[in-house]
Amino acid sequence: MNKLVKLYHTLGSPPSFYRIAGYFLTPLLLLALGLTAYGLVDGLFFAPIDYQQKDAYRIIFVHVPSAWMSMFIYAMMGIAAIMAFVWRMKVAEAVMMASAPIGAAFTVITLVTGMLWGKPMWGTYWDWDARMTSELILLFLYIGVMAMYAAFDDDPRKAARLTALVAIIGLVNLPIIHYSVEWWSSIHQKSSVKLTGSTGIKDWDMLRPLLVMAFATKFYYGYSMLHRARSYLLHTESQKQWAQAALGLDTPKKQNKEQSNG
Amino acid sequence: MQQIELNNVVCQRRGEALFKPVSLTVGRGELAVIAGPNGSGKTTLLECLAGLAPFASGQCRYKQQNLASDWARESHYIGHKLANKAALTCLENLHFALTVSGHRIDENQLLDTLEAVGLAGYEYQLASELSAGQKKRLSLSRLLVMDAPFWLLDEPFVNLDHAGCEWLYQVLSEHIGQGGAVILTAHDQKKIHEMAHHHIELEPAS
Amino acid sequence: MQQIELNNVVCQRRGEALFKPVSLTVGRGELAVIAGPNGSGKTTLLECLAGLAPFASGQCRYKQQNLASDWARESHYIGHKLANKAALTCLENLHFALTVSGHRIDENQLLDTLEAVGLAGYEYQLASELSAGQKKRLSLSRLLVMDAPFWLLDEPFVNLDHAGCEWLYQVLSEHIGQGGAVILTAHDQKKIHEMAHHHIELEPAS
Amino acid sequence: MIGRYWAICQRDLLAAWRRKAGLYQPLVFQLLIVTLFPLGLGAGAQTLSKVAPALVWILALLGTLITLEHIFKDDFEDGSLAMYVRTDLSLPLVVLFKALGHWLMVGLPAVLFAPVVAVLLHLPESAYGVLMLSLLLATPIFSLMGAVGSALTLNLRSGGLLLSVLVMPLLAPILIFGAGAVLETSLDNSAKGHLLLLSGSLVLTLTLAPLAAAAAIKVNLE
Amino acid sequence: MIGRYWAICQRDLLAAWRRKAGLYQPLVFQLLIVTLFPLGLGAGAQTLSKVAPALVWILALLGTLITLEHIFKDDFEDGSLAMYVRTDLSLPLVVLFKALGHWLMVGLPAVLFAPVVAVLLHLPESAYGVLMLSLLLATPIFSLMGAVGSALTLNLRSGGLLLSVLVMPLLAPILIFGAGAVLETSLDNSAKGHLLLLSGSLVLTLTLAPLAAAAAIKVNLE
Ligand code: HEM
Ligand SMILES: Nc1ncnc2c1ncn2[C@@H]1O[C@H](COP(=O)(O)OP(=O)(O)OP(=O)(O)O)[C@@H](O)[C@H]1O
Ligand SMILES: Nc1ncnc2c1ncn2[C@@H]1O[C@H](COP(=O)(O)OP(=O)(O)OP(=O)(O)O)[C@@H](O)[C@H]1O
Ligand SMILES: [Mg+2]
Ligand SMILES: [Mg+2]
Repeated sequence: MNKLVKLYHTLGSPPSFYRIAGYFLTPLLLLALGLTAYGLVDGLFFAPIDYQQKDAYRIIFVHVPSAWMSMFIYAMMGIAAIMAFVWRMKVAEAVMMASAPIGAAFTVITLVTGMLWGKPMWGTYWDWDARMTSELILLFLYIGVMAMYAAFDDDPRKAARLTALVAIIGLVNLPIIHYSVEWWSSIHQKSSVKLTGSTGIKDWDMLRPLLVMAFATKFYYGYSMLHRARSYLLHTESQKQWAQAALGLDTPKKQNKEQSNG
Repeated sequence: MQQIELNNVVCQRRGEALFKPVSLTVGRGELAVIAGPNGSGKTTLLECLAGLAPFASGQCRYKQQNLASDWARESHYIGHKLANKAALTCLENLHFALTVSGHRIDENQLLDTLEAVGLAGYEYQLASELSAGQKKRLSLSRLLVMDAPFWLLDEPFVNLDHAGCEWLYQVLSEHIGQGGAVILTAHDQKKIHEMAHHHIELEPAS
Repeated sequence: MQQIELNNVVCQRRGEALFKPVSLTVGRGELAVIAGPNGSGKTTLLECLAGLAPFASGQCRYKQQNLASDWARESHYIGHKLANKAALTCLENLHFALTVSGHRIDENQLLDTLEAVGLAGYEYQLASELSAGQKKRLSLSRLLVMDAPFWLLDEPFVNLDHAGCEWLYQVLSEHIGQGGAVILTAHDQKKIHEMAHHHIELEPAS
Repeated sequence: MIGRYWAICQRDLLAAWRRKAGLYQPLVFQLLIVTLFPLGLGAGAQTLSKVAPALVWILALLGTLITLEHIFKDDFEDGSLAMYVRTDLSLPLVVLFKALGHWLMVGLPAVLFAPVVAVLLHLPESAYGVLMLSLLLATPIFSLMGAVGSALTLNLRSGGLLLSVLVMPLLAPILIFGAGAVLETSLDNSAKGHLLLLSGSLVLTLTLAPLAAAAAIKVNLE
Repeated sequence: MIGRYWAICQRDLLAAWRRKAGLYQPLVFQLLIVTLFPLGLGAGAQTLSKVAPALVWILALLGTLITLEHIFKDDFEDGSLAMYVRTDLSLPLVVLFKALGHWLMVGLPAVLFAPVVAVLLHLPESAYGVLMLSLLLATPIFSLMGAVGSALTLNLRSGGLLLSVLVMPLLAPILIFGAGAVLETSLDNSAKGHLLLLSGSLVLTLTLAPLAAAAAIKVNLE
């Protein structure tokens, strides 16, 4: 328990977070790249053809992992937002702001791959199906979070606190979206082709690349988020000594001052 | 003791300290004047004092405690933004300020107050249609009816005419005489410096 | 003669005359000060002079003609509204004012001007993030670069600190010395009255 | 005590009334869109009545959205928000009453006006009751969530659009329930489930939105 | 000389860019409404594609309407409008360039964005060309007429809605021509007549609107 508290405090302080996160960057990036390469090759060339959807289904190896990530990242962002707002943790702010663009990017990928897939499968790029709509709303939530932060370019602390509030409020919206989806589909019988559903995939050769890609995207998120969080911290703490040291501007000014004082 | 104590406080804007640490204790019956060139941080200091922004460092205590609702209730702040509602008449503005801050209201007293600040005849004119000095007078009229002991005034003499300044001097000295306290900022008002018990000159941080 | 002549002019608000008819002739090299208590109509008079509102009665002539584009080009008005764009930096504000009024632009001159008005170091700060006095200085900086001979200034000393006032006195007297002319309003500035060639005291209409 | 909060709400209504504009214009705005839509559609009663529920709802939402910005912004700009914060009033309650003021000005008229729009758009008469009921439940949510958005974007010059972007995704589910309720009724199904969901959302927003908005105001005034 | 007018337009764009919000939010707003409509509708591709032309047009109109207010109001409030009036710039040309700035910020993106909206609403692909062309002709009219409205309502606090009420009836015919053109095309008829009418209106507004707005500004500054 004590160790946990200590870890929390270590990670909570920007300089040590910056340092520790630095160690993880390269391994995470390598893992992400390697797994992606393997997953794509496996998925695009070796996984068996789907008897119904032919080769078009292979887009699933991009679509589904990014769909998962889009939601997972929002949850992470929401948790970071709560920590940022309640405890005013700078590191949590950094994690939150670093997550938003990545999450938005995955959401866009999901939407685009979904649309591309929809054309051959359903004969239309877009239909106002519950899942698509809620994904679109998720994109708006991300945009809202980023726009809120961007609007306060002068005062990063205030911007981060208000943005955290937005992200938290959006979090409340997640289950609502979920239930609205249920309600909605209970009203309208779907005119479109039903999504395969996770239980639909039984073939291990199909499932494997999917899982590999799911891990690859997680690692990528880890890498990209830590990277962004680090530069966020450097940017907002640029006045502090540790940041200047990290930037290689090893405070000759301060030494001068001390000398002149003495 | 009912006094407000500033202990080595510093305010910041965009993450930079604005002035060297300032210490000040203002008790009942005292007047403090904050001076300093344009952009030295007078407004920012008053806003922090009014609780509208946090101090960057240092302690600020009222009645030996950190600033709390007590202080908010017993002080009244008039900044560069005058807090007049453009779409309400002078009378309605005053009426509203009183209601919101939970004071008993007596129409006659309100009319008398408006007359005292030189807005007789403008009771039913919209605040947006007043002249610059009249707007200032309207916001100052709140001081007279709100009976908060501590007044925080940001450049209260600006836009007032000669008579208005004289009147304000008198109001200030009466308020102090009756055990009130005032912290204000001003440029180049010799007379107020003569009246003041405390003089703060903000100096650039570095 | 390049002079502006007011002949028994009256301004009105809500259909009522604000002051007794005023006559005034200001030629090159002269300074006129308009005084009067709050709400006496100084701002309204200046706005009419600036061509932003019509006079209720009387004649106003420039170069023996009714006010026209000549006058608009050769005079510059700074009112209570400072005409700074909140979303632009100081430098951009000045740049824009010059471009729009058709002046040649020299970046170095702009930087020098900002330094002269005491905004060195704030060139790239947004106008919305200046202090009250700095905002005033920014709008005054336009005077220096626009080279209009006639200046119409509504309470130009307000919000300036001591050094700023001194600087403005000097700018005004230099401008007059070089054959410019100034019409301004002010409360309680003895020094400006000493400098002035014309004193107008607005008196209530009835 | 309540009187003091009520004074804030009353003052907003008075100011809106002064400007005249404030009161009847959201309605005229709605009416105009309702007129323009069939014009652009160039279609008969059939298509119209199909899109009617959606349109009535979008209208109510829009009418609210375009007026939200001012809930707190005006108070902030003229300094009166700083005044409220400095009284001993509870900030969440102030928010609640500001939202009430907004609802009385914009939401309530939209509810009362809905039947007119419904007639213009050939909505089946059986659905009028549910239409009004669902709007009555939803418009306060719009005002409350709007208050949160308005508090968040207080000191931004063109906060209006950012506000919409922030608030709309949160209001989308409300729209789904609401329009769904009307649609169900016009298809002779029960709309009970939808209405219950709306009530639930209302209760949730009533409790949470004032707190969130108050927090945003505090941060913004810092 | 033109450079000076262009500076005004440029300055508006810069200020909008500074606020970030200004630029991409009208689009997001449109996208949001497009999302909300089908949500409320709960309907399939068929109904949607029928109402699509009307909806795209109403959206372009709305996006313009909600941003119109600021064309002149900001300049008026901070005193820079008084500055323009006092230079030797021709006021109608100033209006023209202010409208140009507004169009570049709001109208043009709406035009470029229209195909996306059209896809979302299942508009027949054959109609895309005419949709964009008609919007390209009409959005400048919106901005210009909007400038007139904005000039008329300069010094009203909540001018925004009054503005809409003033401007909408004038824009209704444009909407009818425009949506008509798209509708005709999607029914495989020629839209030439409609497009000609739109061009005519554009020429007319280009010449008259700046004069009207300049007159309104003069009156408002008095
Ligand atoms: C723009 C259109 C689309 C969007 C926005 C979209 C969105 C999503 C989302 C958010 C998920 C994750 C659901 C979850 O994990 O709970 C998902 C999963 C999935 N999608 Fe899509 N989708 C789209 C189009 C399609 C199409 C056309 C197909 C194929 C016919 C498809 C097949 C799948 C499959 C098989 C899954 C995995 C389901 C599961 O594991 O639960 N999607 N999609
Ligand atoms: N909103 C803001 N954001 C960032 N910086 C600001 C903001 N407002 C003011 N400043 C800066 O903070 C400093 C102090 O401003 P402040 O308004 O406190 O000065 P002041 O002493 O009141 O000056 P004045 O005498 O001109 O009123 C100034 O340098 C100003 O540029
Ligand atoms: N927009 C307006 N509508 C109606 N009346 C107004 C308006 N603006 C000012 N007034 C009235 O006109 C009179 C003159 O106002 P003006 O602003 O010219 O006074 P002033 O001499 O500049 O005063 P100050 O010294 O306070 O700036 C005042 O009595 C004021 O109430
Ligand atoms: Mg100040
Ligand atoms: Mg004046």
